[in-house]
Amino acid sequence: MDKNLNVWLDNLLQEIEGIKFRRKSTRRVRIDVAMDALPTLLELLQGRASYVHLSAITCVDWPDDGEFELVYHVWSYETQSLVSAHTRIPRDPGVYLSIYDLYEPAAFFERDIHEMFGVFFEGSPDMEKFILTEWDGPPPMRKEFDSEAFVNQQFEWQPYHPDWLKELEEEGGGVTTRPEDIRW
Amino acid sequence: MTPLDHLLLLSALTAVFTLAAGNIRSAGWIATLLYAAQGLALVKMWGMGYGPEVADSSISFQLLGQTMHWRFDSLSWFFALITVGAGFFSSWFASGGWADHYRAQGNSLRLFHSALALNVFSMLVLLASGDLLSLFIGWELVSWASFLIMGLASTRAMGYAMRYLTYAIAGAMAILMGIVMVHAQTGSFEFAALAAAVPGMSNGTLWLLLLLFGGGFGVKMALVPVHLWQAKAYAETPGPGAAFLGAISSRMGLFALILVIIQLVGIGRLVGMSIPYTFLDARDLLAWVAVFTMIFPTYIALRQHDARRLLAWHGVGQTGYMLLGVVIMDDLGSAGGLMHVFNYATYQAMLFMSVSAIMYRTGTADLNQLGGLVTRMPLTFIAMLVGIIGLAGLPPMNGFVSKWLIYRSLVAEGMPLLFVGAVIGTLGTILSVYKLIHNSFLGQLRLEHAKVEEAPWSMTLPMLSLAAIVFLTGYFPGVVLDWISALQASVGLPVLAHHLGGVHFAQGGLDMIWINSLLIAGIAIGALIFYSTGRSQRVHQLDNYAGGHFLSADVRYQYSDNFYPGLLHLIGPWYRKSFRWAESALVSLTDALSLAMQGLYRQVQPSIYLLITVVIALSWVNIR
Amino acid sequence: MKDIKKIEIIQRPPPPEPARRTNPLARVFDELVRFCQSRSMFMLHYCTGCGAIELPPAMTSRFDMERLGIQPMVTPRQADILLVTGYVSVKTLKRIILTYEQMPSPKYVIGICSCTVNGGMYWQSYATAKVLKDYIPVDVYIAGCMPRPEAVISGLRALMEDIRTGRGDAWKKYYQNYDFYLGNQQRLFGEKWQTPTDVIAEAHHYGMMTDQTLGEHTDLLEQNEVPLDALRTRLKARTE
Amino acid sequence: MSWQELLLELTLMPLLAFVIGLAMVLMMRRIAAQIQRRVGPPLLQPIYDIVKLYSKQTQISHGFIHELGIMMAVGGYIAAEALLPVPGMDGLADKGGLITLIYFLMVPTLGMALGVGQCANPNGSIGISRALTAMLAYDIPFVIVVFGVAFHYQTTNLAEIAAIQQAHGVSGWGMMEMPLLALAALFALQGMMGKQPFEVYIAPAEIATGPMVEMSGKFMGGLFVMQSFQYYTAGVLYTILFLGGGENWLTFLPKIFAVVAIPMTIAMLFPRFRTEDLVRLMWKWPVMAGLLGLAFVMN
Repeated sequence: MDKNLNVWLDNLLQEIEGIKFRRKSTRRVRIDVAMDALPTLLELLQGRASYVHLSAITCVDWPDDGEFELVYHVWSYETQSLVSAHTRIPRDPGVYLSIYDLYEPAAFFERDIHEMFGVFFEGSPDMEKFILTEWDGPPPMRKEFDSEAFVNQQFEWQPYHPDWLKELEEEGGGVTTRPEDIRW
Repeated sequence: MTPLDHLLLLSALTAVFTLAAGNIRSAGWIATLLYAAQGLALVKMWGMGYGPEVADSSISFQLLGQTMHWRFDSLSWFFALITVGAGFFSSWFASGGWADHYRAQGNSLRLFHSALALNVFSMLVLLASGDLLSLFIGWELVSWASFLIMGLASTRAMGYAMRYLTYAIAGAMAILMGIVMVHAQTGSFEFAALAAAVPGMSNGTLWLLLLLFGGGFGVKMALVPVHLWQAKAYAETPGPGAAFLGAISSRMGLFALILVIIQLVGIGRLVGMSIPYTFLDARDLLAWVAVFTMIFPTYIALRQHDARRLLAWHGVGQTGYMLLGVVIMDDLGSAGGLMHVFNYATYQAMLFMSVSAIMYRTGTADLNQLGGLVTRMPLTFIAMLVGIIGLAGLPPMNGFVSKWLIYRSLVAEGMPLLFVGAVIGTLGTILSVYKLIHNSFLGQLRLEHAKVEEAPWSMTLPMLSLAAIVFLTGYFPGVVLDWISALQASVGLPVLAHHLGGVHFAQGGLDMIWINSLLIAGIAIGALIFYSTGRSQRVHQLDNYAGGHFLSADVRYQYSDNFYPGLLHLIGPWYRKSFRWAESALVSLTDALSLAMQGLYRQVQPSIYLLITVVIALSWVNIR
Repeated sequence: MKDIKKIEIIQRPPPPEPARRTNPLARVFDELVRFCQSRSMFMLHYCTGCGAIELPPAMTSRFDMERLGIQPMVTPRQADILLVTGYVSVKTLKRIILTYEQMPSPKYVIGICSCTVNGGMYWQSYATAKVLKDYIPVDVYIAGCMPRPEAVISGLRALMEDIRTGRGDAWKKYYQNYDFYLGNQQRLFGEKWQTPTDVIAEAHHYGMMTDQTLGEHTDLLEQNEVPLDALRTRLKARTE
Repeated sequence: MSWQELLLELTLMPLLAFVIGLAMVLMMRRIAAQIQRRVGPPLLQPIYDIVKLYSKQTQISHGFIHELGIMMAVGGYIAAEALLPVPGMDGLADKGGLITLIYFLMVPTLGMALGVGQCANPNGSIGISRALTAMLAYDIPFVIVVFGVAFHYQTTNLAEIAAIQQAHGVSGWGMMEMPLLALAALFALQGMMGKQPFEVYIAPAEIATGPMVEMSGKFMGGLFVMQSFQYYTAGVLYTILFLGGGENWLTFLPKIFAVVAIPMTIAMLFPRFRTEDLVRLMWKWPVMAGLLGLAFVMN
């Protein structure tokens, strides 16, 4: 029964111009849609095409394009298939529309993305920090944030020089550590 | 002028003095001294406390061939001792800082002190009654005086006082009917006449007599069917007033009950009067009323969240113990019941005083808004701690002795269900009493109470002296048992063989001197073990384990509301307010009847009366 | 691979014996008390990280820690050992320090898993504290990215051995140079960092004050210390 | 009974109670380990625990009432031991009988309740409200049993009760004459010792061991001592009422250990009841059995 539903969905989506549609498998569909068309697409999928479950919103950082890519994964119990709606938003204002009115769980996904990437979702109920309450630095998941450099600057390391290693070095041996592993 | 006259005159004098000069600053102190003088006059008659003496008063009236006279015997001496003691401590509490606070709130101190003095005077008159007529007059005076002191505080208090008045008048009418019936049977109001006529009376009249007198006195004692008025009325009375009323006022009913039913009717007849189709006789009926009076109010007290209301409900509950003890009528049980009168008066007054001390300092008695006051008001805490140990009936205090006597007599007499009912009442008391001290003194100290000072000396001294009395009479119960054995002799109950420490009893007696010293030695050894090792360091109230959460003072984490959820979850549905429903049903019934009566005589057309009289006249003529 | 020699484990040289009381009776008594302390350790039931999954098997029928006298206890007040298992995220470190200060001393910390040693698998993460030693004194480390129950129990036995011989006094370091630890904590949590436990008063009460206890970090703490409650606003010990 | 003998008895009884109590705590932990197929603690583990707790360096106290609570908890039981007659030593059993002993067992509970109250910890207050509800629950069947025994032997003096039972030999035991009361007393014993099905006030995961949440060092040590006294008192009281008390130590010890072993084994097989289920169970079956037993005793 769900096979012709999938066929029906493909025909429906191909008619809509302005979106790039690609079916990756019987249960996976990828749609690339423009930034402002996404809410209407989700509304169409939720209302007409039984995609009632928003399983996640993920964000991909493209620093060289200067864009964030927001991916909305919506799942349908009837057709047992997942639609991933990809969209690109410019990086510098990093502001986008919240879909809290369509899917309530979106509040937490948007809050998480706001904390990790700094994308502000207008209309989302709560934008405070809730995971990184102790962190007041830049959004850490952005690619330009170099975690290792931050760690080396903020924390010291415990010198690890046990006795058995000292004897080895006296005899000219020693444990070779690869250059990229040398930390200090 | 016999010693009794001195006493009555002195108490009348205090009443007059407080009425005249109640508002001057040192009125309270002078009133306290006058109560002390009354106490001295009472002590001058100490013979009654230790022997079968009787002191007659010189005042007596001749009324239509019947004489009214007043006399004191050891029964009335014992109760008078408690009354004057309670009056002394209450007015001492009410004379210092509390008086200025009370006057600052705009109430008149004169009215309060005079009401208290009138209460004491009327109770002494009732206790001194020599025959049924003077008993009734004294009874009415006491009802009127306690109505006066109940209605002082606020309009709500006046509402509860009015409710008490309706109950009191109904009770008084029952007693009056009983007295009239006795007069019809015996032709005189003397106690001896009633005692002589009792064997002649049939069971039916005796049942009527018992119901009338029992019902009338039961209203004042707040026995179960008629117990609804007392808790609210006593809770609303101003601080020391509540202490006085809670301590002694409802024991007047017990005094009269003992006088009329136990002394005059006697146990033989009571056991003989059996209720048809049941195994119960009159004594069992009274015993079961006492046990229900023990259980229901105590478990209502468990749910209260106002400290005064909780203590007042305990007042209703503990009357059950006294009645149960007295009704068993063997030497142990009656001694237990009577000693419970004394014990309860001491720690109930102290508890009410400590609650009013808290109200004096924090302005509220609501248990959900208090907490952690032990660090700020240690002396009041000691008073309440001794009070709750006494109220719960635990060993070092005197409450334990009277409860032990009652339990021991129940076991000796072989009444299992009464025993279990009494223990249910005790356990309910322990639970609600811990809730009282936990929510008010222990737990988290709130920000607004951080600057609370200890209550002034004029309030803490009476409390601590009462605490000393509670502890000493617990250590040497013989002191009180002497008075009670004299009282038992005069009332005709079997006398209890006792010594200073407790009771000789073939199958397992009690020696409080050994028991208390053993407990104190045990706690001393516990302290030795405790203080033998490292010095403990005081830690701040917020340095507490809260699952890794950082506690802060502005968040109220004290657990006080709905204190026994598990228990109340189970017995919650059992509170169906059935007595309150019965009372309101009775009230609406009387309303309907009065409306019907109004319909009868408020006629617009007088001609209707003409028609009725003519019809009656004609029917009367035809019948003849 | 052939040139790797057989390296025998070199036993640690026993550090200097702790000071013993002179008269023999007191020494025997101390010996006995330390033996009892080593034979009865209450482990705090607080899973700070992923390594805690190895503790239930150590407690239940196969490895049974109770035969060593180790019982899991729920509140820090009753516990002696704080097992810091797995990575120590900055948020958890706040709770670890609060719990550590609420534990009655002599208290011991065992760092289980290599994340507490030098950051372990999460050494690059911005959210984890790398070296537990900087924030609270640690007695014993049990390396391994979740050591098996045998390793945990052998670590506990090593701690028992330390306690019995009197070397398990790392907890004194927390009082003796509180300034060092407080400095590290303030560096991580910011200037406003404060716990409800009054460590300085405790150090004073138990006579552990040294010149390193108070320093510029404790002065910083005292300046911007939020009053706990109207009852006692200032940290007590400083004046007398 | 010169006063030297009395003094000796009054010191010896609590010490004996403490030692036997420690043995009972060890037996409990061994039974638990055996049921869970573990090795279980070594022989002197309870002593190690108590010595360690008392030898802690920092003792955290929330005020004098917190300390008084522990003193009353330990002292209350030390005093209660002197009322429990054991073979060869009657102590003060004749000065206060069975009813006095019930009240003596309430003094430690109230003392601990006061102490925990001052810790100002909500877990502790919730634990204490459950402990008092549990006390109310198990005391009603226990009181029915006490009445039955006191009325059956016409005395509340424990020494006499034991003497009467010993006079008739094994058939004279309370258990033989009042089996239903013995059953009801077993339920009450389970509650009095605070063992598993009725241990809702020490729910470690839910309210962090309830009343003991703020007890460290010697406070916790005091509660461990109280626990050992609690087991000893429960065992000896049951033995005196139903198993003929102690003629000599050889028969007395196995009896009290057997009596205490039953609730401990039951405890390890049961999860924890909620408070209202605990109260409902305690007021249903044991009360019925007790009343039925009373009916037999009364006629």
